[in-house]
Amino acid sequence: MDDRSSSPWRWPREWGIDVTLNASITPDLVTQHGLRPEEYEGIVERLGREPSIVELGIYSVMWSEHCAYKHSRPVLRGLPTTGERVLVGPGENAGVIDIGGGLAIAFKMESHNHPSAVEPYQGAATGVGGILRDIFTMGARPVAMLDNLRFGEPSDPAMQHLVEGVVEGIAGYGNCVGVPTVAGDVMFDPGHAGNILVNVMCVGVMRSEDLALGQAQGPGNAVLCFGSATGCDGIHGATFASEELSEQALERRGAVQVGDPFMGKRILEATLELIRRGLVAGIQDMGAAGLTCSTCEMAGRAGTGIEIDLDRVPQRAEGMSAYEIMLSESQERMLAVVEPPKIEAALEVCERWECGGVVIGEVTDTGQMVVRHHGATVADIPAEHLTGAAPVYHPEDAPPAAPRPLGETPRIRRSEVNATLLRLLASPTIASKRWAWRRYDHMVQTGAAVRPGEGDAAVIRLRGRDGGPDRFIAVTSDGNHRAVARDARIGGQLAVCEAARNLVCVGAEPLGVTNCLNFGSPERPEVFGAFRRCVGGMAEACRALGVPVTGGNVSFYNEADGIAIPPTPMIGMLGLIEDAAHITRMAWREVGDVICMLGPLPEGLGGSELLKMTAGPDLPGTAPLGTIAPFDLEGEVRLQSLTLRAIREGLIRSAHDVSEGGLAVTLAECCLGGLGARIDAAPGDDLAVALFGELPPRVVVSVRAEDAPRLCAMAEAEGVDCAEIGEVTGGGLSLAGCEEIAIDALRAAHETRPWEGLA
Amino acid sequence: MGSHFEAEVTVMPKPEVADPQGQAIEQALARLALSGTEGVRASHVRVGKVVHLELEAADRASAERALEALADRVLANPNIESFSCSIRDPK
Amino acid sequence: MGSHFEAEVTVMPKPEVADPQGQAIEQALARLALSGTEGVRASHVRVGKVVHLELEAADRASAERALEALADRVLANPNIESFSCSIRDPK
Amino acid sequence: MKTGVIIFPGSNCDQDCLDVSERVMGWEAIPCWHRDALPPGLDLVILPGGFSHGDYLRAGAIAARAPVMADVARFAQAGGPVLGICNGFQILCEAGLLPGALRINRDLIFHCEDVWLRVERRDTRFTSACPERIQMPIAHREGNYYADRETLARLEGQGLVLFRYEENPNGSVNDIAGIMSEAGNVCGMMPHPERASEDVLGCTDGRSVFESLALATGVGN
Ligand SMILES: Nc1ncnc2c1ncn2[C@@H]1O[C@H](COP(=O)(O)OP(=O)(O)O)[C@@H](O)[C@H]1O
Ligand SMILES: [Mg+2]
Repeated sequence: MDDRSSSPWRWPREWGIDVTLNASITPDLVTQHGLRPEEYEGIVERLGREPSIVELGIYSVMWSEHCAYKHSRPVLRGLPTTGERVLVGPGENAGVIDIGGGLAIAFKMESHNHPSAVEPYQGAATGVGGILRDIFTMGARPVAMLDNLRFGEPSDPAMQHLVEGVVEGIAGYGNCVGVPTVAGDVMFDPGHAGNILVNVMCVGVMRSEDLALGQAQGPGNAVLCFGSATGCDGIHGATFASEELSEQALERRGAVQVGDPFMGKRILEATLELIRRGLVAGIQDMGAAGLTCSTCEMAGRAGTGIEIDLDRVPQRAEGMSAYEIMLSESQERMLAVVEPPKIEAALEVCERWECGGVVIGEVTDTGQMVVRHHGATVADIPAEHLTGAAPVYHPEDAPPAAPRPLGETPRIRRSEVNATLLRLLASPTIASKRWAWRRYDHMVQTGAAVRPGEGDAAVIRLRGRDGGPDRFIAVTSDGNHRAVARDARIGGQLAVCEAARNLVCVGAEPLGVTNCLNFGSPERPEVFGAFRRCVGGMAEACRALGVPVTGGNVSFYNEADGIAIPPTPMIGMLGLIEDAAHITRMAWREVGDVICMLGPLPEGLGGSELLKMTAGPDLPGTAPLGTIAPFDLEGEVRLQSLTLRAIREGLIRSAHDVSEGGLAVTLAECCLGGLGARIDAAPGDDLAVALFGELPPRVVVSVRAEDAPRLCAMAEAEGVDCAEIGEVTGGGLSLAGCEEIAIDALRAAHETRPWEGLA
Repeated sequence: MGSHFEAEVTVMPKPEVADPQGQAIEQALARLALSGTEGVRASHVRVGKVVHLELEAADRASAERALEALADRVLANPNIESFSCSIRDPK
Repeated sequence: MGSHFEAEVTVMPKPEVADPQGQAIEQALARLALSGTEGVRASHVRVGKVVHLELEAADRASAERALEALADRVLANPNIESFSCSIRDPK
Repeated sequence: MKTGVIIFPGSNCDQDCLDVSERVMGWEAIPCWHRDALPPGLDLVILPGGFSHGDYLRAGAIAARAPVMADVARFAQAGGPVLGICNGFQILCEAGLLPGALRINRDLIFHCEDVWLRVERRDTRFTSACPERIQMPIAHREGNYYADRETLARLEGQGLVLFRYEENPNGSVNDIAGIMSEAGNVCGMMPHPERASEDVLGCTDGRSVFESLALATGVGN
């Protein structure tokens, strides 16, 4: 279908393609660069001549899906992006939200799927390095990392190596740099086996006045690069991310990029010092497409030009061509624009942090991006043509495959409830992810007020400055693709709502959204159809909840053997907790407290983990089994505002939302703190649906017995269902007349690691 | 009963792959003023690992084959590392 | 102007110090049924480091002295590790 | 009380130690750059956790040879108290200010979790305010303490082991989590007292280490 996969291009030098200046541009070479003939014609027309090989390389990465959002831009325009607190919306390196008191939060999510599939440790590590740079580039000090991982089933022999490598890579980089990895999720599904997902999110804090932008302001200013030397690694990474994972794609990649967290830490400190001391007029990291992307984007955003001399760029390999230097994705490099009188001070900062620092060019007023090498001009392109004029496509759109109706729903007898719960608790997607997060330093920076496993979102303490009080933010990232696979629009709504609900459950008000949309090839109508519907659903939910989207990332071409992954939007969200007293965790607090379920009665089992356990997982390339119930978005908004209000009024002692595994799993997780629960009433009359149905979303809270009537009254006034379902006890968990399960038994099941019990 | 071979595998980062560890050590060495190193400059530092092991095998050929397999599939990461094997005859 | 020597330092855990990496590899090897390793048993696995570097020195003697100093005082920790140095003549 | 917190490239608990010193303990806290001389008049030197020089080569190996460490050694020789936490402990061992070495954890993976410690001596300047058992987080991959037989016998014989894990997380000999020098003024520990010094972080046991130091110095605030 896709001509790029049938006639792949190869990493030019390795595959004998001439990347010197006298190379002639053949139609094959154009195709090998992932450019369509009509795109190439546009380039020739605009330049008024044939491009040089360097220019062709530059166009190919700048117009790759990864950099140019060719297929997604029109759809993403539907997302709400403005709000009172939005200081920086989409388009910059990260979104920025004002949290008052002179502070702002930068946050952003990114994918590193394909590199992690090839080399899990380094792929994940460099993903962390990249998202960290996006945050500190804005002038914000990273205070939290989150990771969302999707793998194939643990029984798949290839998976253990991938999981191990990815988790170790995230730990290796994040721990060393000293940014706590505080939340995330891990799910296992055959649909992701051939194309695993590694999404990472970073959150940083800054004084609002330190906000730095990636703009090449002021003609005559110097262009400074610092950090690691440039080598022949990761050439064409952006293009690599923009096509399907195939043998050929793997072969033609340049050398694997290796992360250097020690350099990452040094450029972090140097960058923040440069910004704090007002030494830079603009700054940007070199991420995807390296020097090319950072120079073009900075010039493009400022409407200026930029001229650089590649002979001055520190190089790790000997005899690199201009093409290779421009397209290298060597890690840990930064580009800054500095006014001439400040150059010396800026270079001193770089020296102090031992991260190089050389002036490689200057900002011009020509609007051209000019590259020189060995005295010759090897590229001379209008910067705006690269950034603003990338082609936009409106792919064909078909409705995604409808789920197969379930027929008869599985029934669960009372005598089977406990065993079912324990099996679910031990299933890889639901079981504790301690095996991952205990390898992440989640406490460095002494900010982890709510740690992994303690609440629905992580709560980060921001130290009070100048004698002021501490501030608290909450962060979460989530995405249940099983719902999206069944109904892309509702799935998109649910994903946004779940993230917001997680924030609300720890006592935070949601302020802003970032996201990473992982899909197959947009050139497949049903994939694009799911993408468009999913983003539409996300936009509806964001509007209903009043949270703007400040940034994100689209990762297309997540496919293996010609089959797309299930549509997997990951939603990252930032919330603010005004008062430390509002911080709420999931564990029960005191014997005798009343347990209430807020929200509607459960409906159906489509998409549930119970169904996955009994009927098997969704299989790649087949329509999923079981529909999901319609979703009342307005009702969800009321549920969340009620929950937050009740927390703020001091009514709520613990809160946890119902997600994977349904009510029974939620209740069990609330018991892991050490207190038990006796649940008298299972809502509804079908035990399976009542205890293990996951939708519609609900929240389980506990309140003092004397407060229960007040909560119910509040709920009634807001039009939210509130049911008293039981009571906190000093024993184990007993569900609707079933035998009590000891907390140790719940814990043992929940602490099952993905490979336990497998040969 | 087979014989007993001493084997060694050296694993180094491939030349085209960055070696952050080697680079950091090189920078540190340049700054250190160690007595005994005056006037000597170190460069091109690369750090790898070396694995010593003993193999019990029927003969040298099968020991060599096994060592190669171990190095290739367990001890080195072919994405970023290359390796060399050596084996000593039984004493 | 001095000459240019290629040098190598191998650092190994001392025999009396436990080597968790070596142990892990040994266990992994015993568990894995790698094709090509049938009938071969690996034991006494120890993992060390190898540092390759180039030295610019007036002569071989001063290069050797410097290498020894680097290895003894920086590259190896005498509490737990022993090392050996080797140096090649300039080409 | 005036504390110097040494900052190496790659230190990442430096701000945490400065913050605990200043905001929690009310001390004067001074960041000290690894290439500079130690400022005069310090009552305490803290070597913070992190990954100095990326922990490349060996944890703490390169930092131990930084210019500031010569000053730290002189400060210690003169009887000044030095506290090395996590990477700081590794640096002290590499610098020869404490005996032994920290190897990679026996399971080869990083552990970030709370541990319970037995405080073996409560008559030292690092522990006089500590209760018998304290809880603190660890966060390391190279915390597996090793000393040869004679050294270990000396440490135990002279009562230089200050903290012991109740459940050994990393393979350390004799469950050792923290030790002090013979002279009693240099202490290295893998657990992080600065991460357990505020109510908002869920545990304040670590504060007792800093309180002990304040008592011993007698400088009060
Ligand atoms: N990959 C991960 N990295 C860090 N924390 C994680 C990761 N996976 C899960 N967690 C943490 O484990 C806890 C439980 O996760 P999850 O089962 O997804 O809970 P929930 O359904 O409430 O979102 C949360 O605190 C979550 O942030
Ligand atoms: Mg979740």
